[in-house]
Amino acid sequence: MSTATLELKNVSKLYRVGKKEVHALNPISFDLLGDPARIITVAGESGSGKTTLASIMLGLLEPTTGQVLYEGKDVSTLSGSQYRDFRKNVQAVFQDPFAVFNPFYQVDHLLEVPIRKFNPGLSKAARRKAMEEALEAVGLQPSEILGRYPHQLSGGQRQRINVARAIVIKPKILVADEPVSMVDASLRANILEALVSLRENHKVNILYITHDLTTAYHVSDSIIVLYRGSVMEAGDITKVVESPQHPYTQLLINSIPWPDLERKWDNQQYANPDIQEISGEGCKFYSRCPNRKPECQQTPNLVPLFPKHLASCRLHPPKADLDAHLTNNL
Amino acid sequence: MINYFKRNISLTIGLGLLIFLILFTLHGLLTVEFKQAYPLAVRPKQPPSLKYLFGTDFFGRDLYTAMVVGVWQTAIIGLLAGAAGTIIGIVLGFISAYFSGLVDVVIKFICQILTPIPAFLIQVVIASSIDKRDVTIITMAVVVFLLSWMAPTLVIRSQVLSMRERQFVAVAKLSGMNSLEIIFKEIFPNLLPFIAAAFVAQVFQAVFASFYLAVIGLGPLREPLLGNTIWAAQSQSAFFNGWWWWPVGPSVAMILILGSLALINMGLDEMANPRIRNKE
Amino acid sequence: MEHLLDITGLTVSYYTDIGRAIALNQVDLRLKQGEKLGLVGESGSGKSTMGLAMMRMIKPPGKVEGGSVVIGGVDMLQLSDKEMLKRRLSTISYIPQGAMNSLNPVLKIKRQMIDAYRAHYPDHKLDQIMDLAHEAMRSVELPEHVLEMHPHELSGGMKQRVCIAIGILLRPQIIIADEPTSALDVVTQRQVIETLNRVQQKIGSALILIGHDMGLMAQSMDKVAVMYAGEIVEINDVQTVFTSPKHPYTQALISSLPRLQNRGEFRGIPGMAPSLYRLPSGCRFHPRCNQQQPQCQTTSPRKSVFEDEKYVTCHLYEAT
Amino acid sequence: GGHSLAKVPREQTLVLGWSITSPIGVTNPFASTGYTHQEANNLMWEGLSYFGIFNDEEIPWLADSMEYTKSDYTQLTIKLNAMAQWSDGTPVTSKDVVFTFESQKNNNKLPYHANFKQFVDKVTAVDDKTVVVDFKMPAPRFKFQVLTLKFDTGIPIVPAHVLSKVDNVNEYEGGNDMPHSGPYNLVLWDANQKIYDLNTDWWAVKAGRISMPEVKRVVMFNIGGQVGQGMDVVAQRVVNNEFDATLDMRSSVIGNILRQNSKVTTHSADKPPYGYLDWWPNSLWVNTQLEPYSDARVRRAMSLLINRELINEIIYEGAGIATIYPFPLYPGLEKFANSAAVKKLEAELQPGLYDPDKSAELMKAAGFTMNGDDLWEKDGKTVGAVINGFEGIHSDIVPVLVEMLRNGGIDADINFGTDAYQNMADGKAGLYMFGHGASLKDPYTALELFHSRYSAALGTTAGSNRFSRYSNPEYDKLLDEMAPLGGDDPRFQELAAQALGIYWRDQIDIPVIQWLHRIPYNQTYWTNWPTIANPSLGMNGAFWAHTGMLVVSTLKSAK
Amino acid sequence: MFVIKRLLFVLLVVWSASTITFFIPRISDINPIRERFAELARLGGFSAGELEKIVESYSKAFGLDKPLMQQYFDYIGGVMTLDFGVSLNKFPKTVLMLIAESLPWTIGLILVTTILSFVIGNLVGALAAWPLSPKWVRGVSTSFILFQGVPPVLLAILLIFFVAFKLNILPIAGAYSIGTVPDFTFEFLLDVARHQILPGIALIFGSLGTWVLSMRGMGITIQGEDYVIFAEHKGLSSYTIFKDYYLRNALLPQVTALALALGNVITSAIVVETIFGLPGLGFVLITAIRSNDFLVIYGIVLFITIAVAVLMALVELLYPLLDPRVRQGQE
Ligand SMILES: Nc1ncnc2c1ncn2[C@@H]1O[C@H](COP(=O)(O)OP(=O)(O)OP(=O)(O)O)[C@@H](O)[C@H]1O
Ligand SMILES: Nc1ncnc2c1ncn2[C@@H]1O[C@H](COP(=O)(O)OP(=O)(O)OP(=O)(O)O)[C@@H](O)[C@H]1O
Ligand SMILES: [Mg+2]
Ligand SMILES: [Mg+2]
Repeated sequence: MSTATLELKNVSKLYRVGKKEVHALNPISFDLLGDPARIITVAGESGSGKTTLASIMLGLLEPTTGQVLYEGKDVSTLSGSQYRDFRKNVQAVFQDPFAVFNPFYQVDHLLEVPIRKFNPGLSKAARRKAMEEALEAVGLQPSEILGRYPHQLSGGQRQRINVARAIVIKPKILVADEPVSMVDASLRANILEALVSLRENHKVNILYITHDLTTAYHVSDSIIVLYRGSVMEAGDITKVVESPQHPYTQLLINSIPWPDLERKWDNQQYANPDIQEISGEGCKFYSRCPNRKPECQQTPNLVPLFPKHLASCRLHPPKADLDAHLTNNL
Repeated sequence: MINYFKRNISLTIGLGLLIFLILFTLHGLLTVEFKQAYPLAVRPKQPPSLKYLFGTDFFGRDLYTAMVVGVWQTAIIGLLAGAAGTIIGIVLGFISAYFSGLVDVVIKFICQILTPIPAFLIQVVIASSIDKRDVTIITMAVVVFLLSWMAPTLVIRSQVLSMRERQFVAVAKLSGMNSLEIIFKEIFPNLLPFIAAAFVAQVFQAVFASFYLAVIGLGPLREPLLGNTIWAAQSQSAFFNGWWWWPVGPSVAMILILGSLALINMGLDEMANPRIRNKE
Repeated sequence: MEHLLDITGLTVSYYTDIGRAIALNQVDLRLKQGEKLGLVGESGSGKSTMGLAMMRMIKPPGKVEGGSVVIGGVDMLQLSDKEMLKRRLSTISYIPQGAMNSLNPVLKIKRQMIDAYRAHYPDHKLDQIMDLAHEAMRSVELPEHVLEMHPHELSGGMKQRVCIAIGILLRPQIIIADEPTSALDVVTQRQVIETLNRVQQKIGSALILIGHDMGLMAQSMDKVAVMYAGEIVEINDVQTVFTSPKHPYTQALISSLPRLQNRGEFRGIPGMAPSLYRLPSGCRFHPRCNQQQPQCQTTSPRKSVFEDEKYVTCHLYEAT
Repeated sequence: GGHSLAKVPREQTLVLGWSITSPIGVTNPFASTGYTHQEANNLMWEGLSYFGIFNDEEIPWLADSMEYTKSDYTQLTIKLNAMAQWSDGTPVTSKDVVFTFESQKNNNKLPYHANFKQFVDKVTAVDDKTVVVDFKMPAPRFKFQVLTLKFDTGIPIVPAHVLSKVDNVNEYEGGNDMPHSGPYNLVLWDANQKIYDLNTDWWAVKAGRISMPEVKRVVMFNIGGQVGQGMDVVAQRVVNNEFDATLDMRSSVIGNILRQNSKVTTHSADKPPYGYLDWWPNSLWVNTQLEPYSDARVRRAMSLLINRELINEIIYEGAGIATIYPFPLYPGLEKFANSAAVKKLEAELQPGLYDPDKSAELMKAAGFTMNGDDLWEKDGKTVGAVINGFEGIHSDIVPVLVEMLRNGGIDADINFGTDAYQNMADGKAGLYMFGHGASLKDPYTALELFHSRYSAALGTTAGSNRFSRYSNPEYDKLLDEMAPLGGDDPRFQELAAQALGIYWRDQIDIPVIQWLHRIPYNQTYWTNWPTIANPSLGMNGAFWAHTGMLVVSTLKSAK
Repeated sequence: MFVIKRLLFVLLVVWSASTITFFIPRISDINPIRERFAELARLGGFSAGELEKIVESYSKAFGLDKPLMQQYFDYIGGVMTLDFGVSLNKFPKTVLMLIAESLPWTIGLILVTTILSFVIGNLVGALAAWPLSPKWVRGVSTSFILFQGVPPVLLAILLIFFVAFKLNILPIAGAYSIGTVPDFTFEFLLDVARHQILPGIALIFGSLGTWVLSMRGMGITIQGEDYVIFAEHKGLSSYTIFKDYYLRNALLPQVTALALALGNVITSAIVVETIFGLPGLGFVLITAIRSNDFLVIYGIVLFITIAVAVLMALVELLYPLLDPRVRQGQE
């Protein structure tokens, strides 16, 4: 199995709404290397730029600055066959299990189009077979699913079809933007299981986007924590979850409602999330940070603190001997 | 399907009426003698009877025949103008919304600028500036449609814009569809209720505009268009003279045509409204 | 009268083209003053329907088919429409699912509070009402100037807390919060839940938190009621539910939960939740149950009641 | 605003229904685009004399007499009434007459400019009350056509002491207070109505011309619309006694009015045809310069397709008004029509014949063949016979004519558009339904419409009502010889018959109907309307004609 | 800034409308002045040659002899200052004077009926979508929707014939009773009002259906909104919910359509004013159309366009007061 690489170089995004500017994503660089396949979580609260990042990686959104390189080439300048290759190999599973379906078509449409597009040679029967296999792989009964309209299926079924779509295409890189936020606890496990098996069995690199750190902790190998478009902390998932360094990450981890009577929310005084950001220089978390210092008004860099553990916080001095490159720490 | 029609009563009745009108006209067109829709064909001023189902008018037209031909001609004007307006609207709306940028700005701007100009008055200006010998049912339709494509354009545009943001479009893109395929296979089918509603509104406008043009003497007056017949009855003081059947027949036909369209419009509204549809 | 809330045999159906869906089947529930109950279950299991039925807000095609909802000795289902109108918000209040859109976008928050108040006390003076509004805002930790704002100027968490503020405005005896946090991120989620807890404590009402996030239940509830396909299959204190769940469904649910300790393990519940229109015979859970008994396929289990209004509905336990 | 008019009881008020379209405030007869005598301005402006058509007699008015003082009709002497005076007290004198005439002669924006320029040499005031007009050529009809007020022709006399001081008489509105000689003063004019109050100091009463009018106030109420449109609403208002008279109506409508209100009567009382003959017989005018109408056979073929009896029956409820003449059959003209010479021509040429077969023969002879749609065709073109007309007055007849033509293979259609008149005036169209407002006493004026001096080239404007563009030296010769002759001259009668013969033979246009004025007279408040039984001064009952002033002034209160 | 933008937009609209009205008639060879005089010649004794001379002299007076572009700029300049030129038919009256004379009648009729039909139509539409409304409301709303198809002519004739003529409870036609002298007494105003009732009804029914239809669709959407449901949870009376949480929100988008509706109602007003003999703008317009008074036609087209454009701009300026959500996006 050949590998595919997707590289983000100084990618950032600025939205302009009227006169207002929203820095949805501040410059970020990292690559998804093919082997070994991993699951990288991008976490952060609502509006932190997760979906923006995903859309840019998928080539659905033009970055304001920087480039997205697929196999070393800028995706906006790919030639016909390269573009098709990019499309086939970089895929997504989206958050809203209803919105991904075109209400006009039966659910088959979602699976059939990519098969037809990416495997033009297949016969009708072969296509059907591919669809059935994919559905079974996510624990669905093809006969119960095919030929029905999206509104006739439950949210969990729809979400799993969505994952089945990724299986059918067999991409090298999968961006999963909140694939389980809309389903209930018991189904969540099923879907995540399907994602993990994609990595295991098909060597798919997965960017798992979520604000749910519980599941992130369970499925992923490493994590990038975003806050207002900037990376706050990144690294190996167990390291970050078990000993978060950045105050924001600490807050996040502390706020996880673990389904565990042993691990109740502590009484730590958390910063009020209502406080709106002051744009401009400085740490994005400054206004909410319980430990803020005057020097935090200068923008911190993302620096290594431990092996496979980066953070951008002026409270922590960088370890100069460690590699600061984001990719190498994921 | 049947259940759906049971629930969407307006659509059912509207379609029913429309089918009735179509059958009435088709049956009529196959059986009547066209000449009887024009003056001097039958005994004038006869009230409805078995012989003259809808009576006859001052000029000696058989009003049943006039109605058959009139519904047909009115439908042609409505359909032509409606179709033309809607198609232009769809094309421009799609172009504008999908390709955005300068094209969008220009199209949207033109539409917005033209919208406050009362279309009918411009139609009057045009109709009174062209040679009357060229005023046929077709030119009528053209005149009507000339300034009525902006509304569908704006509606389609805004629908496509919101549609474009829907996730299934992103998914289609990821599935390797190109822009054209996305427009026609993904977005277009979902706009059908809106397009149908825009079309119905266009037809409505066209039928009324042709009626008003007749009122000011600008239509193809010899033809038994419904509007022409109603206005002719008014010109001959039909009501005062006791020839009530003369204006009433075509008026009822007009009410049925437009009413059925309004009901269909209402039904399509329900269809396009996800809150209702989702209950299925 | 020991119990504040006493629901018995509550049954609700939805009548649609496909047929009758029994969304709530003979549900019993008792709650004491100040108790906090988590109502969990898969999507579509009837959680919201239960809340709405208590509010008498089931709308066509839904219909309350039987049972009683007694609060403080009065059966809500027997009241006249007008009297029920008075009870809403003042006796029992419901903070709806999707609070994001629950505030009228064109009215100021203040106005929406005043409306709620005036509906119950038409003659009260504005000053009086404003005092209460300020107090409500304080108790959800929102600055008073939020009253002068419009909903679109608030963040999701703030909107949710405004809804809570409205919900407690008249100090109801029972607060039902229907998935108040499912659209929020963890930090905000925590803030909202803690607000809810604090407020509940302050006015001493009972709280029913609807949701399917077991984590939130573990964090803040006293008792948990587990619903499956329109029935409460188990009610137990939170401790028992998490440590030794009784019903096989509850057991499966608990073991499917991700925890710190079991990283990388996934144990979903096999099979699909049944359609309410085509319910399996006998126990509704039996097709997915790993401890199936012969009688499960044929007979519906009855309640096995433990002390303190806790019960389980399963053939594994002796009916009482 | 701000009017404070005295209240006048309904019994003393005359209410007339009319479509008022002229601009508010224009009362000056010289205002070139807005003035019309029809909208009750005839109550303000008077002529030298009037003509009572039904008595066939002249009614001297501002002039006591008006006589040709040279036997070859080259001089006319006018003697004004000694009492005649303007409403501001200034006497009406020769100065006013001379001013009026000179203005017409010198100002090309005035309607009779062409006549004055053609005939009048000089106008001299002999004394305060005597004016002599010298003509360039014999002008036997000038006195009647131009100086006598009747129907819609003739000129009123205007006050020199007012208009001579105005810079541009064509743009001077006049307004409510302009001095005038007629019996009523305009006291209010808005978009809805014009109100005129009686001038109790009217000179004509003092001069013994007439007794003091009983109508104290005239309200001309705007019924809106184009003349002839929306008459059902007007009819209902007549039945309700809101209007005392209105403009004329279709026969079916007036019949229904009479049936519903017994107080309403008509010229012929409650018998058809409910009206009197207007001076405005309607023809299907044909542009004789335009292919294929330039071929007389085609014109004749079209005439042969017109079934005049059917027209009488369908449209006019049996009133026999279909006609073969380009003039109305008033006494003098009826005598001419019944003369032996004309009768002989009629038998020979059969101008009223309805004969589709013969029509088809002529079309074939003209080179036409019948195509698949049963329409005549030549060189791949059908006879594009769009009949231009006015919806208000022609919406009953034109559709029927169209169908008659179509039944005979002529590809006819209707145009009631706003360009109808222009099409015809410019020679763009072939057919036009319109009246001949010309002859009243002898046929000269009607026949003169087809003189080649009016045969303008296509694309240029044909003079008023000269749409035929006919040109025939033989015909011109007859007309030129007739011009200086009086109507009673036997030579004139002989020449006129020959000219009518050519009109019929060449089918210069296609005469269709005599025009009837069917005016409802409501006798609830006012009686003594001019009718057959009670001719009054002999004037026609149209209150909008120049003679309308006489109609109003002679009404008697019903109470 | 926003105000200036809207103003610019209005100017652009007026400019394009005047450009259209300027050029369309010039595509064909109709010369309005000639047309008008030819028509006048019908009555009088003009001869062909004279007529052409008169036409020429008037064309000069109207500036028609100048180069096309010059004419165009003069025209646009005129329009921008509300100077639409003079009426050919009612010379020397200016078009603006004619509009001013007729405007009071039209404003009375059109404004009142448009607003009434807006209110009634939206109320009925909202009630039709409101689940608590009695069944018959749906019937009423459906019949209103069907009523759209009734030609106003027929409605006008029926009303006149049965209500005014047969029953005799309202005047048949006209703006006020014959012979009344207009003044500002209560009696006169009452008389005028009585005369406006039937034409008003005829006009209202024409536009009612559109409002009902769109409001109904809107209502269905709003009625399921979470805030309406939450309002019920708050124990508000259905009246309060209907008024403040449902109608008010559903009405917002309708307000934008109101300005446009005012422009469109003129079409039916033409017919209705003609049949009822009311001297309003529609009546002036149809008279102008029938008598080829081109400058008046264009003047009225432009006047209405300006009015609609200004109204639309006003609505847009005022809209943020009604809908706070828009307020933010603006600046
Ligand atoms: N099309 C857009 N135009 C303007 N601003 C946008 C647009 N899309 C996103 N934003 C803004 O950019 C920021 C990041 O948005 P993004 O959708 O990437 O966040 P997210 O992390 O995915 O949030 P969520 O958890 O709510 O999905 C937000 O402040 C958002 O309001
Ligand atoms: N208006 C309705 N018409 C028909 N069926 C309905 C209606 N509302 C709810 N139902 C059905 O009733 C059942 C219970 O619905 P309910 O909303 O109470 O579930 P829930 O437990 O709150 O689910 P969720 O977690 O998704 O909010 C579902 O199967 C649903 O399909
Ligand atoms: Mg997102
Ligand atoms: Mg729910």
